[in-house]
Amino acid sequence: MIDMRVRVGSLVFDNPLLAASGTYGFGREMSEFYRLDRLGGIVTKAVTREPRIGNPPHRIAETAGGMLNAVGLQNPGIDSVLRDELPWLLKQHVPVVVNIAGRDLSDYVVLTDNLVGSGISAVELNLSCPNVKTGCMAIGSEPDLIEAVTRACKRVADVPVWVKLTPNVTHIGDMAKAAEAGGADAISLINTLLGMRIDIRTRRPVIKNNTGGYSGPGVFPVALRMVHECSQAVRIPVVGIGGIHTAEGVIEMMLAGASAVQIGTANLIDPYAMPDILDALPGLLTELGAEAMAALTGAVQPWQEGAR
Amino acid sequence: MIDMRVRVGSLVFDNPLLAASGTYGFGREMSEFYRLDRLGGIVTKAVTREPRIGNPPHRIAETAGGMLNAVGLQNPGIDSVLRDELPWLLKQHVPVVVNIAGRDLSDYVVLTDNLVGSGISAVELNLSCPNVKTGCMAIGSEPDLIEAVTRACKRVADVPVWVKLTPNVTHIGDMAKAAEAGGADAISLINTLLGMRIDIRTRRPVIKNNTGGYSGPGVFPVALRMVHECSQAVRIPVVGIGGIHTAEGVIEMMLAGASAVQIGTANLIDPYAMPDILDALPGLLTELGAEAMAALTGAVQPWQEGAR
Amino acid sequence: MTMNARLKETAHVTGIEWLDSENALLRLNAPEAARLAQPGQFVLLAAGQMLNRPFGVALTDPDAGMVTVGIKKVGIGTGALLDLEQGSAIRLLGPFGHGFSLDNVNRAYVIGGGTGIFPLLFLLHVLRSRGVETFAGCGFRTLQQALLQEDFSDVSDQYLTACESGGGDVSGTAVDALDALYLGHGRTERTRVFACGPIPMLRAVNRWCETHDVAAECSFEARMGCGFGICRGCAVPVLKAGALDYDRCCVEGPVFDRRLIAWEALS
Amino acid sequence: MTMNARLKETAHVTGIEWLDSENALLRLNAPEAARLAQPGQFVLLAAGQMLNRPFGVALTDPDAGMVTVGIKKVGIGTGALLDLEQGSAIRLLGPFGHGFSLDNVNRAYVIGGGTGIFPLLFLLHVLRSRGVETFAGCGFRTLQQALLQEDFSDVSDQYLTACESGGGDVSGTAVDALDALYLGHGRTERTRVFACGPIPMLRAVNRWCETHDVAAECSFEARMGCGFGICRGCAVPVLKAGALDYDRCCVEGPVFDRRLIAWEALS
Ligand SMILES: Cc1cc2nc3c(=O)[nH]c(=O)nc-3n(C[C@H](O)[C@H](O)[C@H](O)COP(=O)(O)OP(=O)(O)OC[C@H]3O[C@@H](n4cnc5c(N)ncnc54)[C@H](O)[C@@H]3O)c2cc1C
Ligand SMILES: Cc1cc2nc3c(=O)[nH]c(=O)nc-3n(C[C@H](O)[C@H](O)[C@H](O)COP(=O)(O)OP(=O)(O)OC[C@H]3O[C@@H](n4cnc5c(N)ncnc54)[C@H](O)[C@@H]3O)c2cc1C
Ligand SMILES: Cc1cc2nc3c(=O)[nH]c(=O)nc-3n(C[C@H](O)[C@H](O)[C@H](O)COP(=O)(O)O)c2cc1C
Ligand SMILES: Cc1cc2nc3c(=O)[nH]c(=O)nc-3n(C[C@H](O)[C@H](O)[C@H](O)COP(=O)(O)O)c2cc1C
Ligand code: FES
Ligand code: FES
Repeated sequence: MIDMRVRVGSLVFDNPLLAASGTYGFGREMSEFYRLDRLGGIVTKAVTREPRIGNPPHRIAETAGGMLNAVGLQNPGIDSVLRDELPWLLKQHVPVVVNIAGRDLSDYVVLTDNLVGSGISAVELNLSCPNVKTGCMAIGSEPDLIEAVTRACKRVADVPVWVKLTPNVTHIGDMAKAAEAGGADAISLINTLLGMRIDIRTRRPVIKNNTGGYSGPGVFPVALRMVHECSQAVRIPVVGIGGIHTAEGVIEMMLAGASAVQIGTANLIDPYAMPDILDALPGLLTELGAEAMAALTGAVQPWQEGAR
Repeated sequence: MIDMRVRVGSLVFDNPLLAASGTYGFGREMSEFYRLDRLGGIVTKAVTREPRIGNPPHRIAETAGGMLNAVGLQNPGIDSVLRDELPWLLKQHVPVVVNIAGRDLSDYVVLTDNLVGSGISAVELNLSCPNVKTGCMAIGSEPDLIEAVTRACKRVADVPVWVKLTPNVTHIGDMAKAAEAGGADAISLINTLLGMRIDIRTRRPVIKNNTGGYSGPGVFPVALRMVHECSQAVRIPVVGIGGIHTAEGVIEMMLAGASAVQIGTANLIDPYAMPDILDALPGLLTELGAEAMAALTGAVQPWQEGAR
Repeated sequence: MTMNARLKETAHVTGIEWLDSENALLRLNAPEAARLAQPGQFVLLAAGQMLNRPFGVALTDPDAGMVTVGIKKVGIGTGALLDLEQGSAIRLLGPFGHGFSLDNVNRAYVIGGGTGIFPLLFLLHVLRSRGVETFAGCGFRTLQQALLQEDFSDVSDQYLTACESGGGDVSGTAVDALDALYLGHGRTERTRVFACGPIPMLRAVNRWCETHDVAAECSFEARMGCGFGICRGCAVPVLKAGALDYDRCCVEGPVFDRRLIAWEALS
Repeated sequence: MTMNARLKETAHVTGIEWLDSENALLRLNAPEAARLAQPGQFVLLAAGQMLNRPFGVALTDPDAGMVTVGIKKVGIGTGALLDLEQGSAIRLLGPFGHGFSLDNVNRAYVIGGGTGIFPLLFLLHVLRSRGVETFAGCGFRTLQQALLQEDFSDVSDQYLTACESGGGDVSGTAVDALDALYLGHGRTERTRVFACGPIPMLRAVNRWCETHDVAAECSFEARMGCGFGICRGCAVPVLKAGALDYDRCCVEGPVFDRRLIAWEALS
C-alpha cells in the first residue's frame, strides 16, 4: 500500500492533487462528474471583495502547448461566496483553499478577515493574476509588496496563508523569500505566463484583453525550474503548479521540491483528469520503488558541477 | 509580386527570415541542403574570445511544446571563426550577423573590435544565454549593464549592433529601453526561457547543466507578447524570435511589431523549414491582401479598453 | 447533468456525409450522449488539439445509440474531425448546456443561418414529435450554399429558404424568411421563435421579435475553454437587473432568452 | 552529404517484423536513403514528437529502394514508430553521420550489444561483400533475449553469442565473445574491431583493445537535437591534443576511433 498523504506545513492532504484556482470553479459543476472527496483538495476560483464580471470575450485561445486565458477574475464577490458557495463546498469532505485577489493590501486583508471562521483549510493570496490592471501580478513582482501583503494577511488569518507567485519575474527565488519573510505558510507557483496571440486575418489580438495568461503542458519546464529554485530558496513548503497533465508530471514536480501539486488546465480538457491521474499514481510509485508520496518531495539529485 | 524585403535600421534584407543563433551553426552544414542565399540572413552560433568546449552531455531534452538545451556556447573562439568560418560564410551571398557572448563588458568590446572590417552585416550581443555561469543572461537582466555593454560596443563597432534579450525578466520593456539608451541599432528577442526537467526514474535532471533553455512552438505566445511590448517601448527596430515554425507565425510576429524574424528550433526539426516557410509566404500574403512584407510590421490593432 | 452519467465516452465514427465541399454530417456511435441529449445542447469532441471543440447536436437516435453533428470545416480541429475514418474512436464529452425550452409552446418559428442550422434539425424533430406547429426558415448567401433542404421540409409545416442573392423562396436574410412565415401563420398565445446562427442574424431576429413582441430563444457560440462550466471562458454578455454581466455559454447557454442578452455588448 | 541529395524523403512503411516483444525491424521504402547509406550511418525518423529520432541503418537494398532499421521500444517515439501501419508515410532525413571505415581492413571483429547489434548487420553485409573476414560476437543478458542469430551467422565466418546468465556460446559479455573469437583467429596487420552497444560495453571493448593493441571503431549514441550538425546537442567527449573537447555524434560520429574518445569523461 502506497501512502499517498502529503503535508503542506500543518495541513495534511489525503493525496497531493489539488485543483488549481480558476480551473475548477467552486466545485459544483465538477461534482457532477465524480465525488470531490477523492481529491487532496480544491482551490477555489479567485474571490474578490466586490463581485466582478470579468473581461469581455474572447477570453480564451488555444496555442501550441496550451491555452491563453484572460477571464479577469469573474466571481460573485466574497459575500456571495461565503453565503452561496462555501457552505456547499465544505460539505463535500474535501479540504478547501480559497484563492483571494485584490487591488491593494487592504483588499487582501479584508478578504482574509472575511474568511476567518469559515472552515476552510487555507487562504491562497493570488499575487499573480496577469489579467487585471491593478493588484495581483503588480504586487507579486515586487518583493516588498509581497512581504507586506503576506504579513498583513497573516496577522488576521486563522488558517495557513499560501502565497501564489507569478512566473513573470526575473528572480523567482527573491519572491519566494519575500513571502517567507512575510510569514507565509507555503508558496504556490506558477500562475500563468503572460502571453499574446494575434489573428493574422483580422490583425486583432485573439484575446480581447490583448494579452492573456498561458497555461498547459507548454509551461511545465518553466514551472518545474521555478518550483525547484524556490524550494532551494526557502524553508516553507512549495505547492507546484503548471502544466501537470499526467501522473509522471506529478512525480516530476514533487521531485523538484513540491510538497503538493495543483492541476489546472488538465481539468478543462478532460473533467476526469484528476481522478485518472490519481488512479495512475499508485502503480507508478510502485514501479519507481517509492512507498510514500511525501518521500518524493525534493528528492531530485541535481548534477554537481564538473560531474560526468 | 509581393515585396518581401524588410529593413532593420540601415540594413535591408531580401526577406524577413534570418536563421537564429545556435540553430544554424556557421551555415556550412545547412549549405548541403539548400543555397544559403535564399535566406534573409544568418545569425551565427555565439562566438566567444576563447574557444569553449561547452557543457557536458546530455545537452538536449524534448518537452511538450519544444525542447530544452544547454549547449553552453560551444564554439571555436573568435580567432578561429574569423579565420575558418566567416570567409566561407561571407562568400555565400547572404547577410551575416555574428552573435557574440562574453563574461563581462570587456569581452563584448574585444569581440566587437575583432569583428571590425570583417564584412559582416551586424553584431548581435548575446546578453541572454541562460546556460553559462557569468555574463550573457546575468548582464541581460540588469538594465544598467545592458546599457553599458551596448554603449561600449557601439563605440568600437563598424556595423549595426543588435542586442539580444532574455525573456526571463520582469519588465522586458525596460531591458529594451536600456539597449536603446546604450545606442543599440535593434533589439532581438526572445532567447530561451529557463526551464528544467527531471527523469523520474533516475531522479536526475535530464540535462547535465540541471537547467536548460526552452525553445520551440511552446514559447511563441510569450515571445509574441514581449516583441509587442518592446516594439511599444522603443523606437529602434525589433527582430522577433521564438517558436516560429510556420509562415503564419512569421506574419503574426511581424504584426506584433517585428521588423524581421529569426527561426531557431524549426531548423533542427526539419532542415528545410526556412525554405518551406519562404515558399509559403507569398501565397499567404496574397491571401491576406498584403503587398509588402514590411508593411506588416506593427500592424496589429490592439483592442482599446472598453472595446466590444 | 446527472450523477449517473459519466458524460464522457468513446464515440465511434460510423460515417461522414458531405453536404457540400465545406459542410458534413459526422455520425457517431455514442449511446450515452444519444440517450441524454436535448435539442440545443452540444457535445465536445476531442479534435487532435488541446481544447475540445463544441458542436450542437444535430440529430439523435437513442435506440441505435447514434448522435449526429453537422460540422463546417473552418480550421484545424474541424478539419481533423472531418478527416476521420469510419470506425475511428474519439473522445466525446457531454451533452452539455442549457438547450431550447420545449414547454409552453404550440407554434414555433425556427430560424437558422450558417452552422446554426444543424442543431435546429434536432429541435424541429422533437417539436414535431410533441405536436408543435413548426415553421422553419434558413438563410444562405446563395441557393447553391443551401443545405439540408429536404430534411428541414420533412419536419416543418412550412420551410422557406432565404438567399441574399435571390433564388431562394425568399429574397434576403433568414429574418425575411421569418417575416414571410409569420405573415402566413401569425401567432398563438404560445408562439416562440427559436434561432441559431451568426450574431448579426441573431441580432436581427431579436429586433424583429421586439417589433412583433414575440418571445425568442437564441443559441450562441462562444470560444470555450472547458465546455462544462469551470473556466468562465465562454462569456456571453447578459443583463442582470439592468447591469452588464457575463453568463457562461456552456452552462447558462448556449440557448438564452433573447431578453436576457446584452445585445449592445455583443461583438 | 552531397548537394545533389535532398536527404529528406517521405518513407513508406512496408512492414514491421517483431523479433521479440520489444524489438522489431522496421522496413521502409526510402530510395534515396537506400542508395546513399553507408554502414554506421543513421537516419532520422519523425516519430510523432517534435524532435526526430535517430536509428542506425540495419540493412539496405538500394535496388528495391529499401532501408531497414532495428528499433527497440523504449519510449514514446519508438512506441509510435512501431505502431505504424503498413503503408504509412513518415518523414525520413538522412542518412547522416560518419560511418565505419571499411578500407584497410581484412579481418573484422564485430562486437555488439543492445540495440547496437542492428547497425552491425549492415556493416557485416558490406564487409563480407568486400571479402573481409568477419567474426561477430553479440552480448545478451539471457539467451532468450538473443536476436537475429541466424542473420548474424549468415554474414560471419564465425558468430558467437555471449550471455551473462549462461546458455550462450560464451558465458559473459560481448567482450568475452570478442576474446573467444580472437583466441581462435588472432590478428592480421589490418585487423580491426567494430563495436556498437551501450557505453559499458564500449568501454570494456576499448580496454580489451588497449590490452591487445588492436584498432577499434566504436559507434556511440547521444541525445540529439538536430542530427545533422547545427545544434551541438549531441556532444561526445573526445581528446584533442590531450585536452577534453566535444565532437558531434551526428557529424564526426556516431563512429569514432576508440583512441579519440575521452573515456574517463563518458558517463
Ligand atoms: C455551443 C456551440 C455550438 C457549436 N455548434 C457547431 C455546429 O453544430 N457545427 C459547427 O460546424 N460548428 C459549431 N460550433 C463552432 C465550432 O465549435 C468551431 O467552428 C470549432 O470549434 C472550430 O474549431 P477549429 O479547430 O476548426 O478552428 P480553429 O482552427 O481553432 O479556428 C478557426 C476559426 O474558428 C473560429 N472558432 C474557433 N473556436 C471556436 C469556438 N469555440 N466557437 C466558435 N468559433 C470558434 C474562430 O473564428 C477561429 O478563427 C459551435 C460552437 C459552440 C460554442
Ligand atoms: C546515432 C544513433 C543511432 C541509434 N540507433 C538506434 C537503433 O538502431 N535502434 C534503436 O532502437 N535505437 C537506436 N538509437 C536510440 C534511439 O534513437 C532512441 O531509443 C530513441 O530516440 C528513443 O526515442 P523515444 O521517443 O522512444 O524515447 P523517449 O520517450 O524520448 O525517451 C525514453 C528513453 O530513451 C532514451 N533516449 C531518448 N532519446 C535518445 C537518443 N537520441 N539517443 C539515445 N537514447 C535516447 C532515454 O534514456 C530516455 O529516457 C540510436 C541513437 C543514436 C544517437
Ligand atoms: C481559465 C483559467 C482561469 C484561471 N484563474 C485563476 C484564478 O482565478 N486565480 C489564480 O490564482 N489562478 C488562476 N489561474 C491559473 C491556474 O490556477 C494555474 O496557476 C495555471 O493555469 C498554471 O497551471 P496549469 O498549467 O495546470 O493550468 C487560471 C488558469 C486558467 C487556465
Ligand atoms: C540548440 C540551441 C542553441 C542555441 N544557441 C544560441 C546561441 O549560441 N546564442 C544565442 O543568442 N541564442 C542561442 N539559442 C537561442 C535561439 O537563437 C533562439 O533565441 C531561441 O531558441 C528561441 O527561438 P526558437 O523558439 O525559434 O528556437 C539557441 C537555441 C537552441 C535551441
Ligand atoms: S467554457 Fe469553461 S465555463 Fe464555459
Ligand atoms: S544533434 Fe545537432 S549537432 Fe548533432
